[in-house]
Amino acid sequence: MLERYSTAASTYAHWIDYQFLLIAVLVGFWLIVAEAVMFWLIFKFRAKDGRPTQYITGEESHLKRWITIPHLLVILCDIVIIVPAIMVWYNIKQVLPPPDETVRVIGQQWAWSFQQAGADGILDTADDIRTVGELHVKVNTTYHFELMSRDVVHSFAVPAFRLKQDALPGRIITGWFRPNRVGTYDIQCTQMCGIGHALMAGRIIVETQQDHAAWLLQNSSPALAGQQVTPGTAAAGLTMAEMRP
Amino acid sequence: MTTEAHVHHPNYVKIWAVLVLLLIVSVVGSMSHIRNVVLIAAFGVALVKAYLVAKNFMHINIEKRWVPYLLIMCLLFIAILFAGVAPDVMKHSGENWSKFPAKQGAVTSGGPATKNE
Amino acid sequence: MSASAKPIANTRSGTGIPTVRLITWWVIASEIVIFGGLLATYVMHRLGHPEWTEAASHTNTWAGAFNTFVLLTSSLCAVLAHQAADAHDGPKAAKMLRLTVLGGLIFLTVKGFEWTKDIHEGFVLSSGGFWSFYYTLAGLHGLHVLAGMIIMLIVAADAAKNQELQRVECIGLYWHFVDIVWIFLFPLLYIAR
Amino acid sequence: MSTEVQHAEPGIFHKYFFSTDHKMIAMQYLFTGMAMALLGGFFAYAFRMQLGFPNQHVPGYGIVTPGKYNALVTMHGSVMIFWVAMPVLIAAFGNFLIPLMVGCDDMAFPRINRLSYQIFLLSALVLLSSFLVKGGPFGGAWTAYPPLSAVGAYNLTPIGATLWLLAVALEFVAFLLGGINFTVTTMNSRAPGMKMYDIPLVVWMIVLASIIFMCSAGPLIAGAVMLLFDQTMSTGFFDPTRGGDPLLWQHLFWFFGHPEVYVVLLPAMGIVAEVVAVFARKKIFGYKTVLYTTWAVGFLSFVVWAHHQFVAGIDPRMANIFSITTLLISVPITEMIFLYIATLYGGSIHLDTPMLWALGFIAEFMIGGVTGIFLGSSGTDIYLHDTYFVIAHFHYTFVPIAIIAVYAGITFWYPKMFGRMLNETLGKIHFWGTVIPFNVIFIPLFITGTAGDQRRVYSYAQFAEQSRPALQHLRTTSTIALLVMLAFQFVFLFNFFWSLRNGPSAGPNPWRSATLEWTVPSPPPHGNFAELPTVYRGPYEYGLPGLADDFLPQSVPDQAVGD
Repeated sequence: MLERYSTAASTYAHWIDYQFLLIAVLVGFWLIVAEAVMFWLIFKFRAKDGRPTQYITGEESHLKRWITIPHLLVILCDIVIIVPAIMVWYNIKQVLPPPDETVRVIGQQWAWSFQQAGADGILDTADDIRTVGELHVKVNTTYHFELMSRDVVHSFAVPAFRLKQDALPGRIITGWFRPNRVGTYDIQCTQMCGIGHALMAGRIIVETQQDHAAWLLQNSSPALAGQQVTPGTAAAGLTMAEMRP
Repeated sequence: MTTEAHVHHPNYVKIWAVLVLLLIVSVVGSMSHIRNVVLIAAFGVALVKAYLVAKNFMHINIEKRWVPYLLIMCLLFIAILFAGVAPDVMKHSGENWSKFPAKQGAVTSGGPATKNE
Repeated sequence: MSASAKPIANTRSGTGIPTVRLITWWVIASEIVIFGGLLATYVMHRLGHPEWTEAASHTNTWAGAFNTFVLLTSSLCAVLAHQAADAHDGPKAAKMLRLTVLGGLIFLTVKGFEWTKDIHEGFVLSSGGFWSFYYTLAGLHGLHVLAGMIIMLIVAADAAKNQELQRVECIGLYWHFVDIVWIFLFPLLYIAR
Repeated sequence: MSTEVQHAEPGIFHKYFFSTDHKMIAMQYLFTGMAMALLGGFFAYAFRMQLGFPNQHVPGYGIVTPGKYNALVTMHGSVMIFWVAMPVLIAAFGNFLIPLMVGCDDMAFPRINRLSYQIFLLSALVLLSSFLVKGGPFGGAWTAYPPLSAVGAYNLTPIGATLWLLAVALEFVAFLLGGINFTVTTMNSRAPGMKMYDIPLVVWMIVLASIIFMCSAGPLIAGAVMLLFDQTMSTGFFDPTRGGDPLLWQHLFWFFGHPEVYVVLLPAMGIVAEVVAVFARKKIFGYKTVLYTTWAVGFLSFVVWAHHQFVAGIDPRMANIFSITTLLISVPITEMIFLYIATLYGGSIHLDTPMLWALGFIAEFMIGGVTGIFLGSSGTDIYLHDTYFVIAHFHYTFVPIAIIAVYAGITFWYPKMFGRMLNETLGKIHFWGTVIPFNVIFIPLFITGTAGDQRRVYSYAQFAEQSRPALQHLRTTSTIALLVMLAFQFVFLFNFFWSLRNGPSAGPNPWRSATLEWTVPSPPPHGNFAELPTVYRGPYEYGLPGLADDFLPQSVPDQAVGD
């Protein structure tokens, strides 16, 4: 159902879409029933001369069951909804599949910057590729992201991936995604982060293995491969301290 | 006009003496550097003191039943707040997150951050 | 509120608790969540930051203990005032209330000296997590003490004329609550190390 | 000052500005709330115009720059919740109705009541003053997450942020005083014979709302002090580099913020209950059950708050707990709605304007309720969080609460407040002119939300997927619908003020209602009741068999009925 409005480009996108559909069907049904009953009652019991009002306290069991039975069914539907909802959550946010690659995502007013391993495939070495506003990833590859913020609360959101996670200063939050469709997708910041909030856009470019390899080669210098440098996280920590007036 | 349960006043000076005694206990107890002794001296005694004041000075024991329940309900809400907030604010790392620079070590490329369970 | 011209609403007692005492209980309830929220956050920070213990060791236990003693004593005066009010002895109640106010005054004076010392030693509101909480908690509590003292003087003035004696008990209730808050602040800020 | 508590008519100045009469204070709250509502509506107009017709000069406002846009959305949210919904639903109706409905002459503490309004007015003025200061009003969203709200260098509105915080804190104090007063009055000052289950639902619900507010606001007041110190004294309560934690504020805020939803919902539910009972000529179906569900909602509202923070960086394990509690709270709410619908069964329904509004509330609120399920279940919230789906969802709850139910209340009690009837035709025009555009505004926003439109963004130019023309059409549609809806509000304003003088005189009980406030003249005199009533039965005795009239007022003794 969601695909109609927003392309699904990651493996767990359709989990969320199915969950959305399930909820839509169940609550849609109950909404229609409830509204229908209500309007039918309004019509059926509109004021007519000579028809007295019935005196009903609501304690009568033969009437009360018309509330109780549907209500129990609603509770049943609640359970039918909550169980898969938690499963989806568990699989997206709690258990992380083993990563093929790890990228570091740093939010700051008002840009996303990314740090990913260079040709040597190790993070925090001199040949790391640092990009701003643009993240190049391989299709069908499981990525872990380490999310952090330099200043205020941001939120790293990729609608096409059904991915959303706030970036908090002073925290590293790890998550994962596995793009399964080549293309270019929006990165949003969905947490009010100041005057430039609407300008804090980015793009995720999902490439085929070959394209990505080519991009990697021309952006990381093999000479520097393997040389340890201070982790980008330290930088994030520092800037926060500096930026305070 | 009230349900005057206040006809009988206990001997307040005696209660006050007990409270002061407890105060001394807590101070002396805190001098010892055995952690548990300090904690009991500090908070166990505080609870007793609070109970004595509430019971004898505020007459909460002879007040309408629902009043203590109301106050306890407020405390319960605070307990709920604590239970909901502590896992994020008190801890320095949890499932797939950790704080830095407090825990710089947790920042290793790849793999979820260290779990603390 | 002055003694004159109460609406009938004020004189009714559907719960069996006089209206003034009822509102006092509700005020205390709402105060519990305010202090409770602040204390809860302080406690979880304290548990999460063992390193704050060092800062906490700079607080003067003796000053705290003395203040606790002062507040306990003032609570005694407050409850004796209540006893006198029940015996319809307005002047005595007023005297006891004024003694309670004196207690509050001593409390605040001691606090004043304490804080000047801390500040001279360079510990101010912004010098670290513990001190922020130290000043915020004690400050909020101090404000309540101050408010209690002011209301108490007004009540005492009425009580001296044998008016509104039922208020003596209520301001007493409030004072005992403030006392209880301090009973917990003392170990939290001064003893726990 | 004490003279006007005695039942003598005070001088004009005292009567209108320093009155301790609960009816006058109710009017002060009502008109302040209406004024603020116009302001909030204007903000909505300004930023909806920017979204519907990007980067064009907005008539009456000008160009909406990013900074101004943030300030507009922030102020719209704050004003509509803190300075419209609460003063009108709780303070105005509470002050006017509680003493009348429980059958006493005034609030238990009239001066505390007056003080409450004066502090509220002050808070409103402090908020408005932030429009005049350097940097303009606060723009960090009504949730004011630090560090953005704590550090001037981040939000660029250092003074505005502090003023916003002060205003909110003052407003809380005002409603603590008012709420305690409501509670005490209802508990202690009821008419003789009015037992627990003889209290009209609206009184019950306003009181319970006040209690919920009282219990939930405390931690946020503490949080407000901390944030104030972070802003002005450079403390580090919410600063991670100094041992603080930004999540702490989010928790404290939502620990208040979610109960707040029910603080405004319950009075609305109460108003609707009164109106439905009167115009369906029916006893509320299962009065006690409604009450029990209300208590359940009240308690559960304290254990769901973190569903606003699923993706905010809280420990993911907590999300499961809060997801379950969130769906739990849907259980009593569903029951309550079902009972309201069941009340229609066997009645004889008169579709006067108040009833239209009340039924409109139920119909629309159900949509708001069910869409909450999408957001409460953690799985889907990952995608929908902070999108326009959320906006549409909570407007489908808040507009029924703060607009539709309020209109139900005003049109229902207007005769009692001012002694004259509103114009029925204008009322119906206003109803349809409000409810239809309301749906046209927010149904498109559900769609843009599911398409990934994020909140609080003044322009989607930067986002290829969001700047699709199809979505822009939807935004424009909803903006135009908003213009229509706003236009129809002037019908109401005209009706309101025109009827003050020209409406037909109402008489004490135009709707033939059974509760106590209809036994006194309209408008009620100072001191309300000539002699204070005694209560003999519940508030909803309609359609009793074997009676000449189809309703039995609460204060008519049984022997007078003759059974």
